[in-house]
Amino acid sequence: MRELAYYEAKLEALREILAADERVHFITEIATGFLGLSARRFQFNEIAKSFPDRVISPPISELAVCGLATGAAMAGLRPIVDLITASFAFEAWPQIVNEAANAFYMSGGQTRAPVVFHLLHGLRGAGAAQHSHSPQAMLWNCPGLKIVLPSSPRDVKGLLKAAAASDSPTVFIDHVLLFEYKGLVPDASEVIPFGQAEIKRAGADVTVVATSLMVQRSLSVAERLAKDGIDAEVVDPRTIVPLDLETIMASVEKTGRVVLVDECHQSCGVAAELAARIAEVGFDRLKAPVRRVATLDVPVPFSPPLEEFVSPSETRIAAAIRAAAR
Amino acid sequence: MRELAYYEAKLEALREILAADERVHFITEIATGFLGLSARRFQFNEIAKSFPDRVISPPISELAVCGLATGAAMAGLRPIVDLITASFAFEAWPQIVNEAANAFYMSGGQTRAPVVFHLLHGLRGAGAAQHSHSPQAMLWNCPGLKIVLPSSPRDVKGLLKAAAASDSPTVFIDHVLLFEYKGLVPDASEVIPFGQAEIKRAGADVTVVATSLMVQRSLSVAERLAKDGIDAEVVDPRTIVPLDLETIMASVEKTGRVVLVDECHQSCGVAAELAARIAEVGFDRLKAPVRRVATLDVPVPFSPPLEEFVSPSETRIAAAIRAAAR
Amino acid sequence: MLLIRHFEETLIGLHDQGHFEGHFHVYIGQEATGVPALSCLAPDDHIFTTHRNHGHLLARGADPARMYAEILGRRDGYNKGKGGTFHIAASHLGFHHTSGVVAGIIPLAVGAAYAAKARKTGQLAACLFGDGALEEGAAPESLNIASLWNLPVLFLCENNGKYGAGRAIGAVQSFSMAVYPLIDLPKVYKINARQVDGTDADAVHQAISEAVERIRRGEGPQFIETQTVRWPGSESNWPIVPVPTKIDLAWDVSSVPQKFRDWYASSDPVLAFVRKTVECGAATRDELAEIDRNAVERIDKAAKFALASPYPDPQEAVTEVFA
Amino acid sequence: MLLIRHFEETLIGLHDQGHFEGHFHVYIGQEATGVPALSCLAPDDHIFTTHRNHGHLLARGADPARMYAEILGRRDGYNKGKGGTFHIAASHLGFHHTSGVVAGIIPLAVGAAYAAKARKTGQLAACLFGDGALEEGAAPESLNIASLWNLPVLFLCENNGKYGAGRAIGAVQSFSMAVYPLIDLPKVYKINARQVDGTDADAVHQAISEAVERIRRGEGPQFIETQTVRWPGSESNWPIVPVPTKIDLAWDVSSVPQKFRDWYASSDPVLAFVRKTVECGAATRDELAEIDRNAVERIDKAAKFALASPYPDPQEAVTEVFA
Ligand SMILES: Cc1ncc(C[n+]2csc(CCOP(=O)(O)OP(=O)(O)O)c2C)c(N)n1
Ligand SMILES: Cc1ncc(C[n+]2csc(CCOP(=O)(O)OP(=O)(O)O)c2C)c(N)n1
Ligand SMILES: [Mg+2]
Ligand SMILES: [Mg+2]
Repeated sequence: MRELAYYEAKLEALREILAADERVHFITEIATGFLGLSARRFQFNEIAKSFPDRVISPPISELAVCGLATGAAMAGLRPIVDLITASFAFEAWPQIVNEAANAFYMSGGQTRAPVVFHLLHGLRGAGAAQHSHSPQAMLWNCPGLKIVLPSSPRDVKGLLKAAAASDSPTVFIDHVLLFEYKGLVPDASEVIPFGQAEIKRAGADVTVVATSLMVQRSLSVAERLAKDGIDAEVVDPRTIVPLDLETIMASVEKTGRVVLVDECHQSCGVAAELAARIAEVGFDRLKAPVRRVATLDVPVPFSPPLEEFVSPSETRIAAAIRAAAR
Repeated sequence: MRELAYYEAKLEALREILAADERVHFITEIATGFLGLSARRFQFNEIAKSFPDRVISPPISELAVCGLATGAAMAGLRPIVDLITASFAFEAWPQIVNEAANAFYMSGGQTRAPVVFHLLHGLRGAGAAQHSHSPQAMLWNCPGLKIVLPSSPRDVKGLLKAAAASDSPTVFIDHVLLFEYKGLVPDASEVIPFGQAEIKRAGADVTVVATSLMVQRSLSVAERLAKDGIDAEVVDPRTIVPLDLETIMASVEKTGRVVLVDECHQSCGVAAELAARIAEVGFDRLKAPVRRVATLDVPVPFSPPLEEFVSPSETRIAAAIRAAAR
Repeated sequence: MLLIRHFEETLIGLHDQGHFEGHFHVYIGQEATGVPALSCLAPDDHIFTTHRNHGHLLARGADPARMYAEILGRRDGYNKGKGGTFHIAASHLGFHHTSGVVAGIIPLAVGAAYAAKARKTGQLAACLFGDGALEEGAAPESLNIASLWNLPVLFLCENNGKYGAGRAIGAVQSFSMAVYPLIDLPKVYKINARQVDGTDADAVHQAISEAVERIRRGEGPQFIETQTVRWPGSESNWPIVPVPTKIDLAWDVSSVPQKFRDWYASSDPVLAFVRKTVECGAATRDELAEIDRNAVERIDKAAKFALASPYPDPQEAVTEVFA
Repeated sequence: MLLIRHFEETLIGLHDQGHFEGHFHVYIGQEATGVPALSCLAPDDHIFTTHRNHGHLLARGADPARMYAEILGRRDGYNKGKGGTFHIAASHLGFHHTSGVVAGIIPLAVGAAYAAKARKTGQLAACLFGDGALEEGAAPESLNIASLWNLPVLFLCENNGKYGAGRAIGAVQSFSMAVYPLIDLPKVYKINARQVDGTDADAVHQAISEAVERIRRGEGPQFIETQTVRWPGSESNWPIVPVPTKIDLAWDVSSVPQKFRDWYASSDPVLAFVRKTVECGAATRDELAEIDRNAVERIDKAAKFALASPYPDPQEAVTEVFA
């Protein structure tokens, strides 16, 4: 095990994936690259230089580019497309949700499209309404796509490797504000299978289910609340398609109290689905209503105090956990 | 009051709207028109001929067309765009969810975009995976859009009039399989305000919340079950943004039992959001888990028995109501 | 061509008899494009097509029985009934994915060409679409990338609007496309492009085989527009057969209802080919009649096979979502 | 032009001092396009612009103080802090909606033109975007409709990639756009199009005023591409100021760091305009220095105003979602 920053683990995974399999092509705007607009983005250059034929910059044509990657996947490659800001996935919506997602099913199992779409979702700080989307809920509403939401250095590495190996179209969604988080990463190459939730913090009182950056935020709140005697268990599904409901329900069984933390807009967000499923199977176990902490249902405002107000902030998470524990 | 078929009421509303307000322009593929591929579509021709300057056929360019309508709305018109099959809204996704939805908020309240997007959603029979989408859940995840889901002749007329008068971008979603339903429609012109649910059938045992075609399907099941002594109340929100949660909760208060019927794919569908909200505020009132009947989480298959199997069919609705009533 | 024609005419009958639901599109009138065009491709080339795919699949040798089974939603369909008419896929023939979304396949075909180039397989990708697809932004975006990256892709635009009330009208400016002629669009992206009469099988064959050669030589994307006159049976949204096609119509269209007669007399590519074949002495009328009878018979059998094929088990609906 | 330049340079300082977060884009190097172009429009014309909007707003007479307040997320911002740098809107000046999505505004502008034509107001819609926007499918789709429906829209494509590492490179074939020159794209849609040197204010003025006249005469959409050389301060993703602009630089760039010197010596449109103004005798160096001092002062005051403006009440975040 070594300690790595999230962005380092992510780059390491990409480098290993490109080195291991010639069929992997990585389509990205090389100048901004795999690390979005983060301060670390220049570190991507080295990879771009190592695989000049397989790391390519496309025109600003997300729709055609996602279609191209999907078609290339149908014809034997395993492309990874970096859309950078998740909101730009909307430009490619018809190809992602209506071509890639349907290809295997619609062809009666004839055609595989092992393509990975990489997105940076969420409130990144001053992204305003157009650059702050978290499209994972919309994508979950489209059967046929696997959806990955890593939250730690170890997970981003192991899950990216699993995504690259997946035979189904996979949307790999992470968050620019995760990049500086540090954590232990195994020396040996690890592939983390889809559909295995992880208890990121064990606790007895309240089950907190969170994804992506919200896992880190929930962990930080949980530590604070522990001092006040509230012992929260933080469960990270890591992939929402497939979803490991068993691990979540085992925790709910224990605590009977649930808080869902999700950066999607609240209505029809990831937390809505989790709330519905948990209440469906765990109705008799719940001691209190399932609480959601999500982005308020307004376009994301630019101004920092406004953005903070609408976001699933530590303040709001803490309040929800306290209320659930009561 | 007169008895009209749904399609007649819809056309009547459109005719009145076009006649009343010069700012209304209707953009549609005139050949297939406002009535989709239904057998009734030719009846639209008469309207097209009455307003030749304001009923126009665009190129097959949904993205630009929805943007055009939105921009025209910003500059003083009140356009209605007919996208026909709801799945084609995906082509226009960036304009609908990232321009129109955000315009008023992002401009700090300066810019109104009174545009209506009309879609025919759902399983229309042999639409297969690419033509059977119900994007209302995805759209509900985008703050800034009003979302209308009529289910009866009277509602489609009154709600279309409200949509045309709305100062916010509005997505008007109906279903080709509703067109032949008949019902009473007031002689005088009626505008049905957004945010007012209607109890479509009063009942004491189970609250069924359904939208669009699912209202009709639920009503038919409710009549059947009444003979077995199960008295279901069918609540139709009519608009999901804004949502009249009060009327829904008043029914839940009474019955303590809830079935949600929704043609979206199940995960993160409309039913998921309703389930989460109802359990949030009605936790103590619920005598049984909230049950969802939605389209199964697979791409929609073409073959009729397969399509029936994945759909929120009468069989599945009846089973859910029986289970809830137990 | 005769096989395609009879396939489609019989299909319309199956629809009229209520054997399948929903919207569908037929290839009648475009046979002299698809048949020669697909004959120019190699067995392992990739092919992407649209809602109007039946003729392409048949031209490539697909089994009409399994196609009917698919269109009728039966278990023996190519897609096991999951796809239907818009989405017939036959991977072994290179049809990986057939999309009903206008222009949906254009980026996909460019992607398959990208893969072929990257993997140095020598394959090309053929992308078969209608004139209307050029109105979608996906088309110019894809033309741009295909050109910049010099990809082995054949764009075949079947413009079925010549003189017609269709979309991009072949011989006059259309109401929905400002670019005229259509081939100016690929040209502006520096893609070699040619227009050809889509009812003339020989002309199509020559144009496509030249384009394919260019692609194989590494000269990058090639664009061919074929112009055909829209079959009057497709004026309404659901096709109707004005008259069942018979060899004899090539010389006498008096049995065709007056309002449809023009098309059969002067625009029908199948009848034109029949006339030409006889005129140049390649076959006699009797020989052609024999071929025609065989085609009819094969189609009859195919339809019977499909009608006898059971519907899939409903539970099949929830399988094969993920690979 | 000087006002814009100082606005942007001061803004970069405000960013470096941590007064606002996030990504932003400046108009440095394009001043000789925006200023004359916007001067050709009528007060009630509609204008749609992008992430690179600051210069357009200022050229139209927007208040730099309220612009800064917006960019700093303060209550007195044009959008009350809800929009930020990418989305500054000023409805009373015709800026209804400013989008950070590449090409997002192109259909919107065409729509505003549609409204103007339908309502017979005599207005036009100006659509200001970068060369990169032509790579998005929204652009050709919109060009097509604008042409078919003969709409009163001015497409102004600011190509800031001349000789640069940018996207669609003005003087050579780019890596991301196969159409070259760029104006061939509108032309293929039968839209009248012209290229002009975007660093030459007079040339821009002439081209735009002619285009505007044509539009007002009902001749339909017009397209102008202005070519500028990308300012070296924007090579990285966050702009840096190589040297604060002063009038004297017009004649002596020795204070500019070597690697940036070229641009200031030969590509800076503001300095070129300064030189030209003095050369042709329209103003003396001293007079210009005075104008410059006034601009600096105005910008200073504007920045102070914005810094003093309070943040909005957080509760404001949930207001004005619906009209
Ligand atoms: C994105 C999208 N928009 C609209 C439609 C509806 N539609 C189906 S076929 C068609 C016409 C297509 O014209 P063309 O591409 O010329 O093909 P043709 O049918 O003439 O062969 C349209 C508009 C669709 N399938 N997809
Ligand atoms: C749809 C979309 N894709 C990608 C981006 C990221 N992006 C922001 S600016 C930019 C470059 C735009 O180039 P150009 O249009 O020439 O404008 P310039 O910045 O050169 O003025 C890109 C790719 C975006 N904002 N929107
Ligand atoms: Mg056509
Ligand atoms: Mg540029």
